[in-house]
Amino acid sequence: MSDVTVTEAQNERELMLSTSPHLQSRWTTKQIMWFVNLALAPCVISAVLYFGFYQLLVIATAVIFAVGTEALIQKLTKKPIAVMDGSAVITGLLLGLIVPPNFSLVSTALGSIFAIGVGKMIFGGLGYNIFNPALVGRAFLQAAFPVAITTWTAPNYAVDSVSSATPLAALKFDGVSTAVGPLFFGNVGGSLGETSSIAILLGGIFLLVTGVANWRIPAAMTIGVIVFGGALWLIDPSYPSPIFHIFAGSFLFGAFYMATDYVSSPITGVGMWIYGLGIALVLVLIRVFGGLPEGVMYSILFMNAFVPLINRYTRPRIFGEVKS
Amino acid sequence: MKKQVTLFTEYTKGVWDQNPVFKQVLGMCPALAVTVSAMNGIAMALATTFVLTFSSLIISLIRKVIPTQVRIASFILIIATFVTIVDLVMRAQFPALSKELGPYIPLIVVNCLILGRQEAFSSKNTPGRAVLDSLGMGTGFLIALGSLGGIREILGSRTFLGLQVMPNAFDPWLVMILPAGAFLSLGLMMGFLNHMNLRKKDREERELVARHLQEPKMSLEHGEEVKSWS
Amino acid sequence: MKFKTFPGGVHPPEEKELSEHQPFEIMPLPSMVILPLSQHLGKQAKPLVDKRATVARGQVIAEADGFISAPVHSTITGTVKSIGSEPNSSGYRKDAIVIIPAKPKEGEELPEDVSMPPLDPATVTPDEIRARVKEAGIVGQGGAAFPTFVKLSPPEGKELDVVIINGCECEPYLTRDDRFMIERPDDIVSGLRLIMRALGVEKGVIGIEINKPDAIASMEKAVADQPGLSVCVLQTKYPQGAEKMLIKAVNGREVPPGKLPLDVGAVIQNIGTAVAIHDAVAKGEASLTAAVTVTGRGIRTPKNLFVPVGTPLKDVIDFCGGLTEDAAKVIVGGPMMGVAQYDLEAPVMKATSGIVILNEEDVRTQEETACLRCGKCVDACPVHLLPTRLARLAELDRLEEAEELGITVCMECGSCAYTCPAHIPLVQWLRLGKQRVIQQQRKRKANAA
Amino acid sequence: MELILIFISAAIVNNFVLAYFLGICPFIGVSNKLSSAFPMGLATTFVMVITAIVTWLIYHMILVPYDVVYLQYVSFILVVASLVQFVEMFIKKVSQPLYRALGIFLPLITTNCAILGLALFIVLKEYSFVEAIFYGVGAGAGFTLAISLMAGIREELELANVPRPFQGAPITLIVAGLLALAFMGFAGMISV
Amino acid sequence: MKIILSMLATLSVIGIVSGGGLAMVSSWADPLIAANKKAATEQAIFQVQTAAKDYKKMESVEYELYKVFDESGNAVGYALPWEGNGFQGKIRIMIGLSADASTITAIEILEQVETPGLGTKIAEDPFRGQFEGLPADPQVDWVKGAPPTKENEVQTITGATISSKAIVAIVNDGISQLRSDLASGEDMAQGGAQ
Ligand SMILES: Cc1cc2nc3c(=O)[nH]c(=O)nc-3n(C[C@H](O)[C@H](O)[C@H](O)COP(=O)(O)O)c2cc1C
Ligand SMILES: Cc1cc2nc3c(=O)[nH]c(=O)nc-3n(C[C@H](O)[C@H](O)[C@H](O)COP(=O)(O)O)c2cc1C
Ligand SMILES: Cc1cc2nc3c(=O)[nH]c(=O)nc-3n(C[C@H](O)[C@H](O)[C@H](O)COP(=O)(O)O)c2cc1C
Ligand SMILES: Cc1cc2nc3c(=O)[nH]c(=O)nc-3n(C[C@H](O)[C@H](O)[C@H](O)CO)c2cc1C
Ligand code: SF4
Ligand code: SF4
Ligand code: SF4
Ligand code: SF4
Ligand code: FES
Repeated sequence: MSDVTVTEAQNERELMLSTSPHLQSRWTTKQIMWFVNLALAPCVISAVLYFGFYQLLVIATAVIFAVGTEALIQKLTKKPIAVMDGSAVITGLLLGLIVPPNFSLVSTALGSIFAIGVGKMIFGGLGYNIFNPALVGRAFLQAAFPVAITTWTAPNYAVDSVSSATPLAALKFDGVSTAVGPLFFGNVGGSLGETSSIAILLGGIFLLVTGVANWRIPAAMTIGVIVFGGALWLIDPSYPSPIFHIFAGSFLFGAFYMATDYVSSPITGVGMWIYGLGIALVLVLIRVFGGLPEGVMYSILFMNAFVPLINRYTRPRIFGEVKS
Repeated sequence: MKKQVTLFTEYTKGVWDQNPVFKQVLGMCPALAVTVSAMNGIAMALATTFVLTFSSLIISLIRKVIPTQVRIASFILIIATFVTIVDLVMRAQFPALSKELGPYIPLIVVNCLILGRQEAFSSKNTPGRAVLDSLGMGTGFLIALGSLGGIREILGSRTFLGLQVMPNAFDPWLVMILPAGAFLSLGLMMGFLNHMNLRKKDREERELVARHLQEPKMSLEHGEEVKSWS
Repeated sequence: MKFKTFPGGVHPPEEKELSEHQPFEIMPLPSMVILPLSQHLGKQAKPLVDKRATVARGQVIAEADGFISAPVHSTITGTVKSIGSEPNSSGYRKDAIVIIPAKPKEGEELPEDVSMPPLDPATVTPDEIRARVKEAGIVGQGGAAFPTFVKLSPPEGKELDVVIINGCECEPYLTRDDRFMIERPDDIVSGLRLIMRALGVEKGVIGIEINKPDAIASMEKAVADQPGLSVCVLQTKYPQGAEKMLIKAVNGREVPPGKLPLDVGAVIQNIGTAVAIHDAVAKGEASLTAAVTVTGRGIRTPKNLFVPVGTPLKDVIDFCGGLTEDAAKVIVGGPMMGVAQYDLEAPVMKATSGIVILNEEDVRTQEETACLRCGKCVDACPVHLLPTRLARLAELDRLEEAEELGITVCMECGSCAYTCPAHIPLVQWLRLGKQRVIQQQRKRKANAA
Repeated sequence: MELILIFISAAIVNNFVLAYFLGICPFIGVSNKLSSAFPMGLATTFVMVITAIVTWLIYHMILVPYDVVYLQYVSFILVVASLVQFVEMFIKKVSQPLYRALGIFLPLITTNCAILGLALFIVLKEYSFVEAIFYGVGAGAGFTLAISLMAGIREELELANVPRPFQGAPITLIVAGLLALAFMGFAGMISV
Repeated sequence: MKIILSMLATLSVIGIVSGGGLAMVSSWADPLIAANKKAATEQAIFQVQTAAKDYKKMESVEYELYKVFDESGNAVGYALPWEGNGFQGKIRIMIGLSADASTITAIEILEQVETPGLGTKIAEDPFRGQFEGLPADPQVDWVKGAPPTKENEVQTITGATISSKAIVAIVNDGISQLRSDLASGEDMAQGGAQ
């Protein structure tokens, strides 16, 4: 009969035992995280193209300190060092991409340390944090160094860029509005990664197509901004138009990379819609009525706080259960 | 001799072992609100200690005549009286400081540290002990507010007690003197102190275990239990 | 094109091509058979024979004990070697009767095979069908091995309106039901008619996933001139074959937690069960052979086989050319819900539908990380639970909350664990939590009583 | 419009807990379960509205006309305490379920600085009677929002792996700090 | 009954003692507090009108307004406390004006709750100093990110544009109110040195 008999097989190696299911999907935490890093590549490239080599230093600093802090804390708390899962790299990259060009390296490092230390590890590390770590880092920097972090420089290749102010600040504080063209291609002032919509869309669509990022959140945010922003714009056209809302500032960046962070967003489908719409509403309110020119960061952080409640109240109806 | 020691610990317990802020989590509002600088923290702590000590004194003096039903009301009345005195004196003599501490001075009235001590201690002890206890708690409060204020001032404005202590190259972290900074600093401080305490406790436990292990009569079951500790 | 289905579920690689074009083969008699007394859900059967007794193929060697139970027949002619605890493909050792084939001495007569008289499917009465199904010891072939005659005896007053034949075969790898539908469509239809007659139902539906076009064509042809019967084509998705999901897809009804399909007017039977019922009634055959798919990249020649019940797994494996060098895991049942085997002496049972042998590449396990709260498990859960939370609650032993969030509704399909990128053993935690919760519920009930 | 702004300002922009540090003690003490935090928030809102009404009346009808403003702390706290006591008794008589939901919290709230703080701010900001009521409702809504969010987060954190030294009060304070950071987005929204 | 009496008695005794004590302290403190307040106002007036030696509160307008005089008793201008909304809340400032209300002599921040280290820079000299001798004609204007080019302009503080603009708005608002009152013929000139 056969050359390898069952008895031989049993003698040579133990059969594996485990409970069902015996299949696992091919996705792993590590793979997902590195996909996100890959998706950020166009933004990194465009940041360096637009703002110069120094920006690479800023981004590198952010990444190195994020990863370093995580490794250090894991070592100190005698946990396995798991920085190669890539999530700290994401946090670092994102933080590096949302600080202004020419931001001080010392402050960038401080932001990274805070993002990972207080934004993530204090809650128990990957998977347990309530707030988006990169945004926690950035919010800390904004509160610590509000002047430095709102000082923008014009991109290198700006042919005809609108001063050094970001389009949103220009609109809010000087009443100058920016055409959609420059907004789309990145000839505007702004933080490293947020300026070129094309680069962001490239990576963002990659995330959506591969299924890494959940499409519901960006969809809800876009719809929300169009509805809420559009309503105000119709009431008073001197408010920014929905198009402007979408392409100015860090809306796209936030929608694709930051609001979609699994850990700090809801786990239920309905919850994701509520979360996205909530972000859009708060964003429009801050942009239109607030004292700050940009609100993507704050609106996401604000909604992060609601996530536990959203999860709780959007728990799906159990199959076959009748709601009383 | 023994009595003296207890009187002494009556004072010292509040300084550290039962520190009102770090250990009992009482009086958090002033601890967070006024500690934008060390000076403010110290002033608030002194004002609180004053109110605490005098109301403790009065309350322990009259503790036997107050009917239990109106206990709390009487306490609050007495406390409020002393707070008003502090407030008026500060407004009259230290207008600048009074402006800085703002409405947080009157709020000493409802500081649960004060009411808590009256309930838990002064209304049950002799005036001498009540005063010592209050002074101890006051000192503990002072340490907490002073250190919190100090840290926030150094990082947030480069100064300590108004004197510049950090180099000019250091960009002050504005966040430290904002509300968020207050919560974060206190949270991190408490976590750090807990960590030290836990470490100490673990070490003591381990020493205890080690001592036990050396004893020959140790049974095996104990040995197994020990393993799970380390 | 979208076909009918239910919300949720997952879509693992189908892997059916390994065996879907292999027609059924009949496996020769094994060197011995191990016949567990409990091959079904419910009470274990009571043995009727003693050690060293000679038994004939088809003879009842253990009788049903109680209502939810089933008799066991000898599947070969031979001698009872022993009665006692034996390995079992459920993973636990169970009581079984071991029979070795008789080696007839010169001139000795072997007992004749025992069989029941065939009945005419056109005239048989409902009571006769039930009696025959019970006598034949038929149990559900869909996995749970529930005694079939119980399902055919609904309590008084239940309004039934449809019988659904489950041809989904949503487990990856397995192709047994697929082959049945291709090779024996008319017997399936006959079985379905018998079930409908037993239950007094006018409507019969055969649900088949779209990944089995040959089976769909074959069944559609078979029901073409049959009033009341139809084929319902379903989307390929796991666990489309779970009865709640199937009912939802076929007629939109939802079986409430803790209720049975018959509470929404439906009875579901597997393709194999329908064939078995036809065989029992029309041919008088008891449950003696199991139709089994032997497949996976860990076996040399994947096959679809008719195997005498009780055959040790190793004999079946050897018949299929043996294990490959890198075979790593032997699973009885499908890879999503089946049981991994540690002892290949364990026998094929009445309801065994497949033996799947995975190789090292297939079973490569991923490192577990903390939950990322990605929500993929929530999207996947066909009964709309929050697997991530329930698993964590079970892990932390917070059973009250788990109960409140419906842990007992979990049908352990494993979709959540399959989809989880953090590779958390979700269903394993859920299973544990569910058991503990049910224990507590029992205790509470006992205390209340 | 002015009234709505006062409401939003007290509820979100200048949230009592997150910006003024008032009512920290219940915020930390009663925020571990949503099922108690939310009623606590409602009860506090309720007491705040009463406080706003009563202290405004006392201040403008008694203390100022009779020139005994120095009695404000004493009188505010006493009157609020007795009123709450009275309301508690009233609720107990009228509705048992409501009493069970709110009642246990009421006595705790009286000795909470958010209440006295509200009274003092109303005096300090020279609000009119109607403005004072809106301010009270806003402050209560803000407190309810903050404590409910915190409770939701803390229930979530029970499933997390917070390092041991940070469990309890420290992590609560840190979350409060991060919440305060998030709420900073609303800075300048009202007064521009 | 007895208990209730004793409850009442205790509370009343405490209340009376406390009220009496407070009345005493208050009678001592009140004049001092009032004096502190007056001193603060006085100080602010002299800070915005460096030439002033004396001032008088104007009773002819509904808002607070001080007319200031030099050594020789000549009216040199006005000191006008005015308020408006800043970034976080109310800002109250003292505006010093020349006698014809055309030029600002100086301003002083009385109350503000802006962000420390950011909005609070409005009280510091680089910003505040710009108002010294600033012609408010027709009113004050602001520029951002560059030194002023016109006489009546001030440059906003980086990172605190909102607070800076708020100050400019408060100044303009106060001045226009004062001017309209001056123009409407209120006899502002009356009332000489105290
Ligand atoms: C997750 C899950 C998946 C299932 N998949 C199938 C399947 O693919 N085919 C099938 O016939 N039964 C499947 N079943 C079993 C059915 O739910 C049902 O019990 C069976 O079809 C009833 O028929 P029977 O009594 O004839 O076995 C599945 C059950 C579960 C819980
Ligand atoms: C305790 C129990 C009692 C059941 N009673 C009945 C019944 O009275 N009638 C029926 O048609 N099915 C009954 N079932 C069968 C189920 O509906 C189902 O077909 C069986 O559990 C196999 O399901 P599965 O293969 O989907 O797991 C019962 C199942 C269990 C576990
Ligand atoms: C923590 C923080 C505090 C702020 N405080 C003030 C403030 O006190 N005054 C102010 O005008 N803007 C304040 N801002 C608003 C921003 O700095 C705003 O972008 C700025 O007013 C715009 O000025 P710019 O155009 O000069 O950058 C603050 C922002 C943050 C993040
Ligand atoms: C789609 C996606 C988006 C992510 N976005 C962020 C982010 O905005 N900020 C961040 O710190 N980490 C982000 N991460 C990484 C990771 O989830 C994060 O560090 C966890 O919050 C750490 O617990 C993202 C990961 C994924 C898969
Ligand atoms: S195993 Fe249970 S929880 Fe997981 S998907 Fe299946 S039914 Fe849902
Ligand atoms: S699929 Fe896994 S990682 Fe994702 S939410 Fe569920 S348990 Fe968490
Ligand atoms: S009474 Fe006020 S100060 Fe005291 S702990 Fe409670 S909330 Fe804080
Ligand atoms: S009882 Fe009073 S002092 Fe204690 S936590 Fe509650 S509000 Fe604070
Ligand atoms: S604020 Fe609560 S006691 Fe001062």
